Order: sequence, then structure tokens, then C-alpha cells
Amino acid sequence: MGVAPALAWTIALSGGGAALAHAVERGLRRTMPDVDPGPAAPVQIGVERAPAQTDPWFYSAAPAIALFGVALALVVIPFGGQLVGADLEVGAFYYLVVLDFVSLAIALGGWGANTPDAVEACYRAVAQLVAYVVPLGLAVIGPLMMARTLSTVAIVEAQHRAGLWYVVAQPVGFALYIATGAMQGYRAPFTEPFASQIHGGVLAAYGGAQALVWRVALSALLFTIAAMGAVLFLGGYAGPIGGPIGMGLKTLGVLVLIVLAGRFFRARSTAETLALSWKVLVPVGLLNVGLVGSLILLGVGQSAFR
Amino acid sequence: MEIAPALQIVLFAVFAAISVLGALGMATTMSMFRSGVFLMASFFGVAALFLLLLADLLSLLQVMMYLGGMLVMILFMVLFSSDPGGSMMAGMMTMTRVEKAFSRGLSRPSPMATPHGAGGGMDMAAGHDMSMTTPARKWARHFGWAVAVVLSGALVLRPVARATERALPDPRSPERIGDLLMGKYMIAFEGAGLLILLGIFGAVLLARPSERPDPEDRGHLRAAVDAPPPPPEEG
Amino acid sequence: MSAVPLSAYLVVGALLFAIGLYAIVAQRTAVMVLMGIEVVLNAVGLNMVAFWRFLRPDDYSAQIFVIAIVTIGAIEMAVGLALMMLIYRSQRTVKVDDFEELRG
Amino acid sequence: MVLHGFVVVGLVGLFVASVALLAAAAIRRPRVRVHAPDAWKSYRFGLATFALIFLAFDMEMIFMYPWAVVYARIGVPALLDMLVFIALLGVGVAYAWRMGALRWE
Repeated sequence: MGVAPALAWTIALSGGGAALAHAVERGLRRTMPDVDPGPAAPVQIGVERAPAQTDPWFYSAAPAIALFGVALALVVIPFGGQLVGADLEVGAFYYLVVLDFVSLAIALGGWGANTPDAVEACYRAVAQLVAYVVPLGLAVIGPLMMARTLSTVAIVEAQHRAGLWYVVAQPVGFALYIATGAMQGYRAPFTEPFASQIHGGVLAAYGGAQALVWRVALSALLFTIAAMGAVLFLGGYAGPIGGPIGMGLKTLGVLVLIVLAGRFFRARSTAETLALSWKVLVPVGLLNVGLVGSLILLGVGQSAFR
Repeated sequence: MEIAPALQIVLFAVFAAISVLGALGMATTMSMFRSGVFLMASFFGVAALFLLLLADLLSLLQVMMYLGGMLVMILFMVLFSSDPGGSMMAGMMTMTRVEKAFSRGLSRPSPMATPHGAGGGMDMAAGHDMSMTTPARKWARHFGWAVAVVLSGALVLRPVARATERALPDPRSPERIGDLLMGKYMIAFEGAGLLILLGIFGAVLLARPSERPDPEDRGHLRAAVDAPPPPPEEG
Repeated sequence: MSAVPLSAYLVVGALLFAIGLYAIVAQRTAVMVLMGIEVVLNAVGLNMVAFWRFLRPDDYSAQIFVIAIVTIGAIEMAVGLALMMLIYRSQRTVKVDDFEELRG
Repeated sequence: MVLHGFVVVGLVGLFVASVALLAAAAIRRPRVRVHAPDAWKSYRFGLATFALIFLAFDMEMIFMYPWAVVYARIGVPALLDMLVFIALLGVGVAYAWRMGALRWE
């Protein structure tokens, strides 16, 4: 794919993804009104608002960094053999690195806005970053081991050649990915940095166009996490329905799964999230690596390489 | 190379400027939070230079490691410092031209008497030297300039002779690094694991100075943290 | 041919090294000294990758070395911050020049 | 070939960041100043030890990705390697847990 069409495709994917995720979340929120909406809370785009004493550099840069991180992550997610922004050799690792920019953006925006709620959101965002990075890395490692590559397109090809979706071979890895994906996207049980108790954290300090940029970034974030889940565990665009439609349906499935699965658990405070992550998810992740390693020695999913 | 030479030079200039200015900003800005973010920008500039040198896995490693690491360090700075935002100090200090450039937008007429958080305890009357830099600042600046001029002078006057450029590196970098880690450098691989383990031991032991592991009543510990700070003696 | 010569990368490394040294010497709080050390480590990493790219791109050993540098930098940051937590708890200060009492 | 992918990444980043910044700067409407007390105070937080262990564990991920790519080809020796590595880190987490570090203090 040439440079210009790749750029156009990624921008379209970001916008479309944000719209889809936003629509799904608003639709599902009607079914469970008592759950804290977190980042999906309504945002005042009409009125232009800004705190009086901000750190100007961080306050205005934060929404741009959030959208920057999510758009860069979408470059690597394939919706078809050729329909991908850039098939990087280190695609999956790149995806994990780039999505951390959203946490950086919330930290900068929170600190820059200089209101008590926003600064509290900054500390909670850093705490949540500390909670989700290690277990998420351990969850993503499973499919990489089976596909013997970091490139996202090659992962989908490997699942296609082996005729095996990695969710079947690694259910533990998939469950771990959904849990840490909810942490990474600040959804359902882990909405602490955007809790309504601190009036939506960073979102309370922004108005007008910047609030719109935050809304697009946070919705596209959930879409990106769901799309990567489909690529890593559900065979991406190579499923029964080939190409973008199949990939879109799988992404929608994972998206609905993340949003609904979170609604059954009560909201976790930052301390509980950290304790859950380090006491439960990291040990489970380490076991998952050992488990997948032994599965591979038994030849599961290796028919793609013989 | 794959991208046009002109574009390469422009990209190199931009990323080099980001990394050098970021490091300079870290050393000079008044706000602790800003110095942490400047340093992070500097590391991202160096990561982009790694990318120009076709070391893609290293570039991602650099970004991932220092994004998390710097946010944690900034959090610790906020915990330790009494004026993390730098708004009070920016108004009070006499700043050099460079420091003023990197602290713009911070100083506002915040009234002196504003209560400053838990670690506050600031008595202006004693003229306690609150500045973030040691009195050795002037001498240090000349020392820094001397090192910079000597090193870059040597490099520019006598460029590295055999800098003839060989073939492009193998694009499959994760595979090559994995082979090396599993083969020739297995000791480094296990050694790094051991080093990480020792790091965890050290960090946990130092940060949690409880004699018996996990004593139930943490009174003395919490008292140490919550106790009002002793009046800052001269020094 | 890479349009940017090797010595250009080395000059950037030298400048970063100098600024790191300035930060280590001129800063009063220990956290800033730690950041100065990180800048110096980074300057060394940049030189290492520049030499790898221009002199021996076929052998990836240099990248293993840089991974080791970053690992050591991370562990040093962790233990340094833990040390400062301890000192902050007991003496309420992180000013470097207040660390002179080596009480037992 | 390596750089071509990242050129697209750079362009997307540049485009998105500039659009977001321009959107924020361009649309100026009457500003409602939200007056809030100065919140840049120092803050005692409970995740000190979590953060330190995170710094150490972050490095573990770096060693795992190259290993994951070559693992299936090398087989048992690589598995034994990684089991030692994981055992070391497991001991680290267990020690931190037992010393009561994994607690929001």
C-alpha cells in the first residue's frame, strides 16, 4: 500500500472506529444505567471551558498526544492482506508501546489543567499504567510465540495456515487480554481515572474542540484494543468471512464482549486494580507463558510452519 | 538508503534538536514536572535517532521503557518536592536566559503565603535557599560547556576515519536478537534476569523498612510519613 | 548511502553527555541527579548504535549491549528511588548536600 | 523496507497531532474560566513500591519479545531458559508480596 493511501486509510479507520465504539457504548449503556460510564461519559462540546491557572504547554498538548497514540496504533492493525497502514516487522510490540501514549496524555492533561480533580486523574492514570503494562505484555506474548513473529499480518497468516484460532489454543491468554484490555481502555470495572466521583477526571477540565478530540481518542482507543484482540486471538481478516467485513464483525464482537463483561464486576478502586494486577494477573500471565510454551512443544498450531 | 537523503538530513536535524533541547530543558526548567517531561521528550528524540539508524526494536524498547520509567520518576519527584509545579519558584528565582525560556507560562503572581501541601514548611524569612540548583551552578555550567566543546571539537576536526558504510542490516531484527540471546549471550539473558531480581529485592527492602516482614501494625511507619516535617535547618 | 555521516551522530551523543554531566553537577535534588545519569546512559547508547549501524550492521551484538545498558538504567532508577524514599522518610529531605550524616 | 513502514507512521502522527492542535487553537469560543485552587501540591501516594517493581518488570518484557519470536524454532533449550527467567521473576513477586510491598500503603 502506498504512503498516501495508507495515510488516508488510517485516518478513515480512526474516525470510523471511534464512531463505531461510541455508538456501541452509548447503545449498551442504556441497558445498564447504574454502571459508571467512565470515559464514555457525555462531554460538553458546546461550551468552551478552561481552568484559570494551567501549565499551557501540557494542557493544550494532551488531547493531541492521546489521538496521536491511538492513530499510530491503528496503522499496524490489518483489515485485509493489503489493507494495512504499514506491516512493520515489530508490529505487535510497536502496538503495545504506542498505546501507552494515551496514559501519558491523561497524565499531562491532568497535571496541566491544575484542578484538584484533574491532578487526581493524573495520579490515577499513572497508577493504572503501572497496573496494566506487564500483564498485557504477558497476554500478547502467547500468540507471538505460536506465530513465531511480531508482525501483525504474519500472525493472521499463521492462524490461517494452521487453521486454528489462538483463542482456542490459549483461552487463558484471551481472558487475560480482555481483562487488561479493559484496564488499558479505562472501561467497565477499571474506570478510576475517569470516575464520576471526580467528575470524569480530565474530561471535566476540557471544553469545545479539545473535548471533542478527547472523545474521539478515547472511543478509538476501545476500538483499537478490540481490533488487536481480533487480530491476535480470532484470526483477524482470515476467518470464515474473509477481508474487512469479517475483521469488522470480529472487532465488534470483542468490543461488545469487553463492554458487557466489565458491567458484571463492581468498579475497582486504584488500589484494588493494582493489587488485582500484581497479585493475580501477573502470576497468571507467567503461567500462561509456560503453558503456551509446552503447548507449542506438543505441536499445537505449528502445522503452519511444517 | 530507503528514504531520500534530503529528508534524512531534515529528520536527523529535527530529532537531534529534540533530544538536545529536551535534555537542556530538563537541566534548567523550574518546574519538576516539566523537567521530567522534557527528559522524556529527549529520550523520544534519541529513540527516533535509533529509528534513523535502522534499530527499530531498540527504538521501541527505549520509548516503552522511558515512558513508564519517567512517569514513575515524576510521581516520585512530586512526592518529594514541596513545589512540584514550579509556579512559586519560577516567580521568585532570578533565572538565566535559558531557564526563563524553558519555564515560560509557569510564573504567575501566586501570592507568597499560599499553603504548599504536606511538605510545605517554607519559611521565607530565613532566606532558606530553596533553589533547585546547587551554588556550584555557575562553575558547573562552564564545566558542561568545556566538555561539550572538547568532545564535539575532536569529532568535527577529526571525523571517524573508517566511517565507510557497509550493507544494510538484516531487517528481521527481533529474530536476530532472539537467536543471539538464546545462543551466544545466554549468560547475559540470565544475568539480566538475576539483575532484575536483585533490583526488586533492593527496591522492596529499601522502600519498606519494616524489620519483620509485613508487621501487622504499621504505626511507626505511617507516623514517619505523616509526621509534620522538622523545621528545615540551614544547610 | 546514509546521507548523515557517523560523526554527526557522535556529536549529538557528545552534547547529550555534556548536558547530562551538567545536570549531575548542578542539580540540588537527588532525583534530578538520577535523571542526569539517565541522560549520560542514553548518550552512550546512542554512540553504540551509531557505531553498530556504520561499522558492523551484520552483527547484532551491539544491540544486546544497548539492551543491557537500558536494563541497568532501569534497575538503577528503581533502587535509587527506593533509596530516596528511605531517606525522605527518615530525614524529610532529598537535597543532595543534606546527605552527609552517615549515621548508622 | 524497515523505514518505509515507519515513514507512514511518522506521517500519520504528524497529521493527527497537527489536526488536533489546530482544532483546539482554531475554534475559539467565549472561554468560561473554571477557577480552582492551585492543585500542584506534593501528594502522598500509595503506589511507591508498585512503581518500583513495575520498573524492574518492565525490563522483563523487553527480553521476552525476541525470545518469543525464536522460541518455537529452538524448542526445549529456549523453554528451559525462559523457565529460569520466569522463576527468577516469580521469586521477585513472591518476595515483594511476602514483604507486604504489594499493598496500597
